[in-house]
Amino acid sequence: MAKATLGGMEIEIDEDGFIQEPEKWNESVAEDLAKTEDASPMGGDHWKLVNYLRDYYIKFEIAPPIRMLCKKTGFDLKHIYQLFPSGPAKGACKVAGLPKPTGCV
Amino acid sequence: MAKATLGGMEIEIDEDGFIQEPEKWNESVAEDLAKTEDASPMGGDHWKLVNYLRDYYIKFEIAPPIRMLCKKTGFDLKHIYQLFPSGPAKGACKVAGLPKPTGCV
Amino acid sequence: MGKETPMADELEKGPWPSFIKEIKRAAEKHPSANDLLKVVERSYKDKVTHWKHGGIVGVTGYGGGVIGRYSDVPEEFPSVAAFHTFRVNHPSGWFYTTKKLRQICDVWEKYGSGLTNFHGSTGDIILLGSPTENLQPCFDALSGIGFDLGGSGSVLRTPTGCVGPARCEWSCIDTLNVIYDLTMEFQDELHRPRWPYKFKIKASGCPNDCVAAIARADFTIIGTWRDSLRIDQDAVREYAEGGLNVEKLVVGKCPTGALEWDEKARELKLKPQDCVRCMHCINKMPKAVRPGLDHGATILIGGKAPILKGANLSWVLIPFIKLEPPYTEIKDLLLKIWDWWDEHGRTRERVAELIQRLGLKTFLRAVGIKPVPQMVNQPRANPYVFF
Amino acid sequence: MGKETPMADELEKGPWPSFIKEIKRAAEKHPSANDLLKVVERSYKDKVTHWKHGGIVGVTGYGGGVIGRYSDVPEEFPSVAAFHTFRVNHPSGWFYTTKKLRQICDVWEKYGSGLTNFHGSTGDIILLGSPTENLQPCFDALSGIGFDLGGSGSVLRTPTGCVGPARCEWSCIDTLNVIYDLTMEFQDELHRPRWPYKFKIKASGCPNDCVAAIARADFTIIGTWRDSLRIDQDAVREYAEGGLNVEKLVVGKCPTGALEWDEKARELKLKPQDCVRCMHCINKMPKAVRPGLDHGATILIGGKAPILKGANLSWVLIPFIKLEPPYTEIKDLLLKIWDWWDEHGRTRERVAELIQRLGLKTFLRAVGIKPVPQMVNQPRANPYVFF
Amino acid sequence: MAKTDIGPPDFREMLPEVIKKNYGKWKYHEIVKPGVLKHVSETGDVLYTVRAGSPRLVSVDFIRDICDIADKYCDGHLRFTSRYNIEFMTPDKNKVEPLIEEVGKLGLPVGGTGKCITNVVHTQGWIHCHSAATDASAVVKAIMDELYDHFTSMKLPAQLRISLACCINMCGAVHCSDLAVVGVHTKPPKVDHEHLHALCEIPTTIASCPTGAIRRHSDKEIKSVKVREDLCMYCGNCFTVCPAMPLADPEGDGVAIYAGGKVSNARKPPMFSRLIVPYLPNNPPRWPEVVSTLKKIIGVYAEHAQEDERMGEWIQRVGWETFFRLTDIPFTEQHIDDFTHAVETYRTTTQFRW
Amino acid sequence: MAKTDIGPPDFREMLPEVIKKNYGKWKYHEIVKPGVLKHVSETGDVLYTVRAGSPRLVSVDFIRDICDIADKYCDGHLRFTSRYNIEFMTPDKNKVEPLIEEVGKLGLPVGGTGKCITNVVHTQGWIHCHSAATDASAVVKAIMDELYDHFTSMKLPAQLRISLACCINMCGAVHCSDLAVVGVHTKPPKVDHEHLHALCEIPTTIASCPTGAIRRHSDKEIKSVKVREDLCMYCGNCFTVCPAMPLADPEGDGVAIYAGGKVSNARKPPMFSRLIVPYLPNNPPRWPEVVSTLKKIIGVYAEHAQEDERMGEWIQRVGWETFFRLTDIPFTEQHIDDFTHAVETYRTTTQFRW
Ligand code: SRM
Ligand code: SRM
Ligand code: SRM
Ligand code: SRM
Ligand code: SF4
Ligand code: SF4
Ligand code: SF4
Ligand code: SF4
Ligand code: SF4
Ligand code: SF4
Ligand code: SF4
Ligand code: SF4
Repeated sequence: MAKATLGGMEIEIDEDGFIQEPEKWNESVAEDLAKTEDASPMGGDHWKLVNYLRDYYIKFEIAPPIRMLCKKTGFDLKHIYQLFPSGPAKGACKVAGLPKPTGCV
Repeated sequence: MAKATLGGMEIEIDEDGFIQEPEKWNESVAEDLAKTEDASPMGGDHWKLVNYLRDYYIKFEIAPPIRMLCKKTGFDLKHIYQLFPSGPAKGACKVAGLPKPTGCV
Repeated sequence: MGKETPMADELEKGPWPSFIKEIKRAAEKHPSANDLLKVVERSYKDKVTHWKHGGIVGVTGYGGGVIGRYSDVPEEFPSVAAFHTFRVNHPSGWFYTTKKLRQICDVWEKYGSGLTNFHGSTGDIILLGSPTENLQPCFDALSGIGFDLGGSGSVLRTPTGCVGPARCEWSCIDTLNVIYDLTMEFQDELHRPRWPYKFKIKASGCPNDCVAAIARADFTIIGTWRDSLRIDQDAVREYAEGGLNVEKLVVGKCPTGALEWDEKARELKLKPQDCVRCMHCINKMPKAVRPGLDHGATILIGGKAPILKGANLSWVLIPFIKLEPPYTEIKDLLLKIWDWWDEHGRTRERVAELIQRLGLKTFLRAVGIKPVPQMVNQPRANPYVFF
Repeated sequence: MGKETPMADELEKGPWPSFIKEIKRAAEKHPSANDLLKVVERSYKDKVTHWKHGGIVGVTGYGGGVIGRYSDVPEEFPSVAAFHTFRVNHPSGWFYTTKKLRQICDVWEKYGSGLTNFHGSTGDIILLGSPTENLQPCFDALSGIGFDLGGSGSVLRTPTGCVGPARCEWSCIDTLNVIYDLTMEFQDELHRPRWPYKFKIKASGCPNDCVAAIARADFTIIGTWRDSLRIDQDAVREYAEGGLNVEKLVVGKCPTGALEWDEKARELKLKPQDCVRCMHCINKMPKAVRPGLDHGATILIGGKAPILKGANLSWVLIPFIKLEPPYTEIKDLLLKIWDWWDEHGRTRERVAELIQRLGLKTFLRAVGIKPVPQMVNQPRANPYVFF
Repeated sequence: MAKTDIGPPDFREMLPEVIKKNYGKWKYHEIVKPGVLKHVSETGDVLYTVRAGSPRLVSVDFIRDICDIADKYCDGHLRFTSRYNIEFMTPDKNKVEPLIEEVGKLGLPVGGTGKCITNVVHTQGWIHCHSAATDASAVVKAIMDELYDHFTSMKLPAQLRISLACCINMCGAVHCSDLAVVGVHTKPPKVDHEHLHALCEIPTTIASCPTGAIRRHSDKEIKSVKVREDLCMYCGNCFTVCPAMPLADPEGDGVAIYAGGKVSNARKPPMFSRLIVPYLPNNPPRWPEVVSTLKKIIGVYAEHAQEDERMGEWIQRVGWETFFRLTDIPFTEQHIDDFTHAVETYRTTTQFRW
Repeated sequence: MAKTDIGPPDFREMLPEVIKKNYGKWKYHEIVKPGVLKHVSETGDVLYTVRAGSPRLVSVDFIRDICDIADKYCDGHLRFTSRYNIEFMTPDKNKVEPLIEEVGKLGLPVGGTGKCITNVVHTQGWIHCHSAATDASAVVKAIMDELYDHFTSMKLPAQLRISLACCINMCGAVHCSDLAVVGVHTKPPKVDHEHLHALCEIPTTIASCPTGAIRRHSDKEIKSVKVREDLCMYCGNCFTVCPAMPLADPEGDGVAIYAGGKVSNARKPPMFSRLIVPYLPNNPPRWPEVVSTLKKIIGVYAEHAQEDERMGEWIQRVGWETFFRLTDIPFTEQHIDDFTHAVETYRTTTQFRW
């Protein structure tokens, strides 16, 4: 599998740029991932979203439903797409170091 | 509810003679109950059966299935009826201090 | 007495024979029947039952056959404080000599309330209401006149069959004999609970199913035939001439269109391969159409009431089997079914529920029966197939 | 090239038009199509797919519309290492001007493999195979010629409708317009996943259901009528004279016996209250029988494929509703349904599965619809009733 | 001590001579008139059967009464049917009318044959059962008083079987009757925490609930269970296994009516009865609401069904929507199934009537 | 950046003039001959439609080819049907035959109308999908080569719709087709424990299994799952959500055949297709076992069904036992449902054929 330099580390990524070594994720990895997602530099709202995603994932081992995401961050979907133009699944989850959403493409 | 003197104690019983204060059960209570069930004096096989019933009940909170009872005691149903002429449900469970079998009459 | 039980008294009126009259008749000799009347009146007033839950009583050597019952107001109605019911196994087909019946009456007059159900809805003679101390002597007396108890609890329940060959021209099996034979063979299973729950056997001589076997027996035996129905064309014509609209009421109601009415020849034509033996044409013209001659039975499994997972009608298990004494195949099959059910069933799980839980496939393998399309209305639609 | 792909080549033979020929045509200009041919050949040999799981790619501002796809042997087939698919929303009814079609061809020739599906089985134009870097420019070009993406992921999927009033005499609703209108109204829901799972809308103009809406739409709109069918007796007679066995093939196949053929008067008689609008008599005699004039739609809910709890055909939700622009009632209903589903649904739970889990009653209350017998084939048999 | 396991008497000893002789040889039958069957044998022998209604709950003196008749006319034999009716059999045509007369003197109706309403299969009710949500015998008496003419005549489109169960255990084939009357509770059980541990097996009690409404009591000190009332549909199955969970309630208990079931395979396969009236109050001693509802339904059925069409066959043909329209019975949430196979009852076609 | 959310082009801009004029005014139609429809309007206008088969997977040059024809004969308009066929429309009767000729030159069959086998609804298969247990396009090509004459004629008892899905996700209305071909796996997934935690959400993976076969790995150190293979029926739903659970297998994968589904409400309500052949091997490039099985079934159907009887209607009339007898297809354990509503498929009547 391909490797990328993220946050100064060599990290395995898949074709879509999702990291394959979740344990290596940290904030500067996130900043670097954000660059690939048109979401750089990350502002407070970016971090609010990413942190919520991570916290939720660590607690429940799944990404939160979009409805929950909007409710809990107070962002509407439009704003989320402004922050992450490729959307919460591709953009925000990638930056947050979550597994690539599958379920439903 | 009615009371009976069993093992030297006053114990509440129901119309069918099942004790209503299971915590008071002991071996002499059993011996006395056996008298009401044509199963007195209790021999080794009686005790084997009663003990198995009690142990099972304490562990699983239910009376064991008859098939299990036979398997585990090595007694066939005929022998059980010899030991407790009114059968395992009415006779043996009563002596063992279990709740009155309901389920299926 | 009338004043005490105004509501019950109201039920003496009207053309249909009155059970209250019967209670009163018994009450003349039996205090317990008298108390029963008052209990019932009290229930009409209170709109709840006045019988307590359960009760476990019986006779020596048996685990079932008596339904224990206690009043929840024993002080008020002392003679029904304990009011247990005997289930007495009826003779196949519910045939009696008056002699036998009178013997039962005498026994019950002596030991019980004098009240009975002829019959309970499983098919037993129900002797309604005996005090605990009379149970054993009453049973002894019953045994003395040649009667035995029926089933209650987790046993084989009293098997029943329709009147069959005794008085019905359509019976494809000897319902009375197969029921009697199985009852005798499985006395131990009938009297001594050992299974997860109850098990019922019923046999009807033909698909009219006059004992509702398909709806209320775990093991359902229904007589049928494998060849073609017999048609007497002269007799058909007689019905037609007598005013029966054969086209509309016979042919038109055949579920599979297996019949045709040739108006010219005035003949009823049958496509035998399309007849599903529903009985309709036979029912309509008993003199003209009769079942075929290659008799046997369809065996179905799993009929039951709603508790726990919902009611079932029995499912086809064996489309056709010959049914001749000593019924060895049936007995072997029953033993295999019981063995599997007893081994895997949970408490209070009827055999149908176990089959539902573990799958019909598993069951068929266990009892050694090959799958055939007659077992299902249609094959699976979902693609969740095991290999 | 023939030698390299013997199995694929075999599929050029035979009378039915060959997709392999099409791949080869594209391969002349597109290396990726050439690699695709070899991938397919390889699959014929290996008997497995050579596409990797998933892939999540897209265009700016959208959460769906592109199916990401990567080869599992990219070294061998570098031009299809990334081979993503566009779902492009078709115009209602799949009508096109050649001008528009040619524009699509040009765009796809430029950015993609030159291969397409006209159409995907949901109804989108499928543009089959683009490398990741071409996605955004290709989308921009499509947008430039007036096309937009269809749905993928947990969104509203591209709604579709039958040809309807454009070319069908039976359409009781304007399928094309209602589909277009809903598509435009719910662009955000179509492009940006937000729900537990996918949601599909399909509309057929009459119960013939030429887009299979009842089988594969969560929200099924089927045109119908509330008055009586229109019968032109002269035209019926013409059919009869033309050799159609009206008695057998029209009357005899009416599912409810609503029709009668008066042989003497040579008239087709209808019991309007028994007609269930199955379309059969209309289908058989289009010149003679037509739907009524009080048009509207039946709304059904929950059609879907087997995953997870088994397939469903849609269930009747509203027996009859008038369907006129701006379709406010339908839109309000959709919003209510989505809101409830989104609030209570688990990940990957279609709306039908949620209804199954929480009960139709709960759903009806949530969307404010009163129960009517048309919703069920039959009332419950089990006695497990809540009060 | 008495002999055990002797089984019932051999039926062969119970059969009248003419039956012994013609056993399995019957050729055809006719219904001579309501309540009178004539069976003709291949041997040429003939057997008349007179069928009489019975209240089922009878005194031994009642049995003796009918024995008297059987002694007089039937050589000392009689039988009962699978629906509690009494059958007097004689090969002698001349005995039929006198026999009928004597039966009449006992106050018993002759009938129950053919296209009639025969005896009501029923259960114990307040006479003997602890589970009963309604009475059995009284409701049956009230119904049959009103439908009496249908027992003694044969003027319905087809057989109409009424059954009654006093609780949803549904003793009898109540779940497959043309009309079924079922006692229902409508309040959840009230748990007797104090006595539960001595009376009940907790795992069995939890497992008994079809909807999983029963949990262990959250307080570990209390050896008992809790009921999630929103999940409870009052089936009473927990009470069956656990006396400490009574749910009978004078106001909540009542009666539900189901329709359209059948058992025979004639024409249409057997079918379940389906809910038509979720609840009617217990109104002793004559349950007027129940009786009038049944009468209304029977009236509509008699008017609309085709010849030989059982209740369920008729409803299948015209659709449940038509049934509810014609009978004017309101269709409610309760009618919509929400148990395990509920989806199988949902309508997946645009075919329906307005 | 491009404009988003513009939606598809307005269909009104795509309609030919004659349709714009007669929109909603069509009065009746006839099928002039296979593949040619004639619609007549209340206005008196007439519209001919020529329907041509398409392989669906087509190059842009193919689209240009058909555009050329549409430009020449149809004023620059054409449409596709819900089953991928191409429809050329013209009000001019005289253009019909030349049009058909040109379509023929492209190698496209004209047909797909009335009582025929029209185009096969299908999916991606090995062309593009990761889930595929079989190919789609190749199987369809093999089938239609063999059934070609049924596309161009109208001699079946009724419409016969064939559909194909390359896995049990069943993209398309495959579950309600007269004949459905479905790719199936028959081996449980092999879990890639090493990568699972990075690729998959474990709770989602566990929840994805219809039979509850997936559990958390017992070793807490290993963030992965285990499959109880006896509970796995190879649906692949876990793989859909979790790439680390592949189950494709060259030997195990193959094809199942379902029959008797329909969608229209004509005569009988819509019905599901039902399993008739649980497994046939993948045998590229022409899947001869699949093709010959379909041909056999179609032959038996054509011989036995009544006029206007769809496959499922015919089977319902004669019974599945007859279907299996006539087609000689063995009935196995696999045919018996064992999923959630299985009992609803069991036969609860003595009505059946031998
Ligand atoms: C005596 C009895 C059998 C027994 O062993 O006791 C019996 C006897 C006969 N039945 Fe029955 N049936 C008897 C209960 C049943 C039952 C069971 C029940 O009701 O619980 C059924 C199934 C009912 C159901 O489907 O729900 C039953 C469904 C039939 C049928 C089919 C009716 C139908 O069209 O669905 C026939 C045929 C007929 O009547 O045309 C039938 C026909 C007959 C015949 C004519 C058979 C014969 O040739 O002798 C007998 C006289 C019929 C009559 O009374 O009109 N018998 N019959 C039962 C009398 C019950 C009673 O007292 O009323
Ligand atoms: C006496 C009788 C009703 C009657 O008045 O006729 C009866 C009475 C009782 N039945 Fe029953 N059942 C009677 C025939 C039936 C039938 C009909 C049949 O056997 O053909 C059924 C439906 C068929 C079936 O078995 O599914 C029936 C299904 C039940 C059930 C539900 C079983 C199920 O699996 O759904 C229960 C509940 C239980 O077993 O705990 C039940 C339980 C009971 C109990 C023991 C009450 C209880 O919860 O423990 C009733 C005792 C009443 C009493 O105090 O006397 N009884 N019961 C019937 C037996 C008389 C006889 O032996 O002839
Ligand atoms: C063009 C198309 C609609 C569209 O928007 O694209 C269409 C068009 C017509 N359909 Fe259809 N149907 C079309 C797909 C369908 C489908 C969907 C499917 O197959 O996936 C169905 C449901 C099939 C099913 O039940 O499984 C369908 C079920 C019918 C029926 C009912 C047939 C039946 O008896 O079950 C009719 C009535 C008839 O043919 O007599 C019908 C009749 C018609 C008529 C005659 C309507 C009319 O008056 O114009 C049209 C020409 C029929 C013909 O081809 O013989 N159409 N029709 C579809 C052509 C598909 C194709 O290329 O073959
Ligand atoms: C392209 C298409 C098949 C085709 O060749 O035509 C397709 C392709 C896929 N479908 Fe589909 N589905 C397509 C129409 C359908 C339909 C038919 C319809 O929409 O009318 C269905 C059945 C109806 C339904 O939605 O229930 C369908 C039911 C599924 C399912 C099962 C959903 C369910 O609830 O049972 C899945 C599985 C999933 O969502 O994870 C699925 C998943 C997929 C995925 C995304 C594979 C996956 O597991 O993630 C496939 C991508 C293939 C690829 O690589 O290109 N696809 N899928 C169809 C979409 C084209 C279009 O937009 O026009
Ligand atoms: S089931 Fe058949 S054989 Fe038995 S009595 Fe009824 S009609 Fe006769
Ligand atoms: S028995 Fe039933 S299926 Fe057979 S021919 Fe007579 S009516 Fe038809
Ligand atoms: S669904 Fe009805 S309206 Fe639409 S094309 Fe088909 S037949 Fe015409
Ligand atoms: S549309 Fe169907 S139901 Fe209505 S009359 Fe015609 S055939 Fe009968
Ligand atoms: S139906 Fe219920 S209440 Fe009536 S006898 Fe049976 S168990 Fe008792
Ligand atoms: S009454 Fe029935 S539903 Fe209610 S708690 Fe008891 S068992 Fe459960
Ligand atoms: S049916 Fe399965 S394999 Fe085929 S395209 Fe759909 S998801 Fe992919
Ligand atoms: S393939 Fe299907 S059944 Fe097997 S483990 Fe995966 S989800 Fe479960």
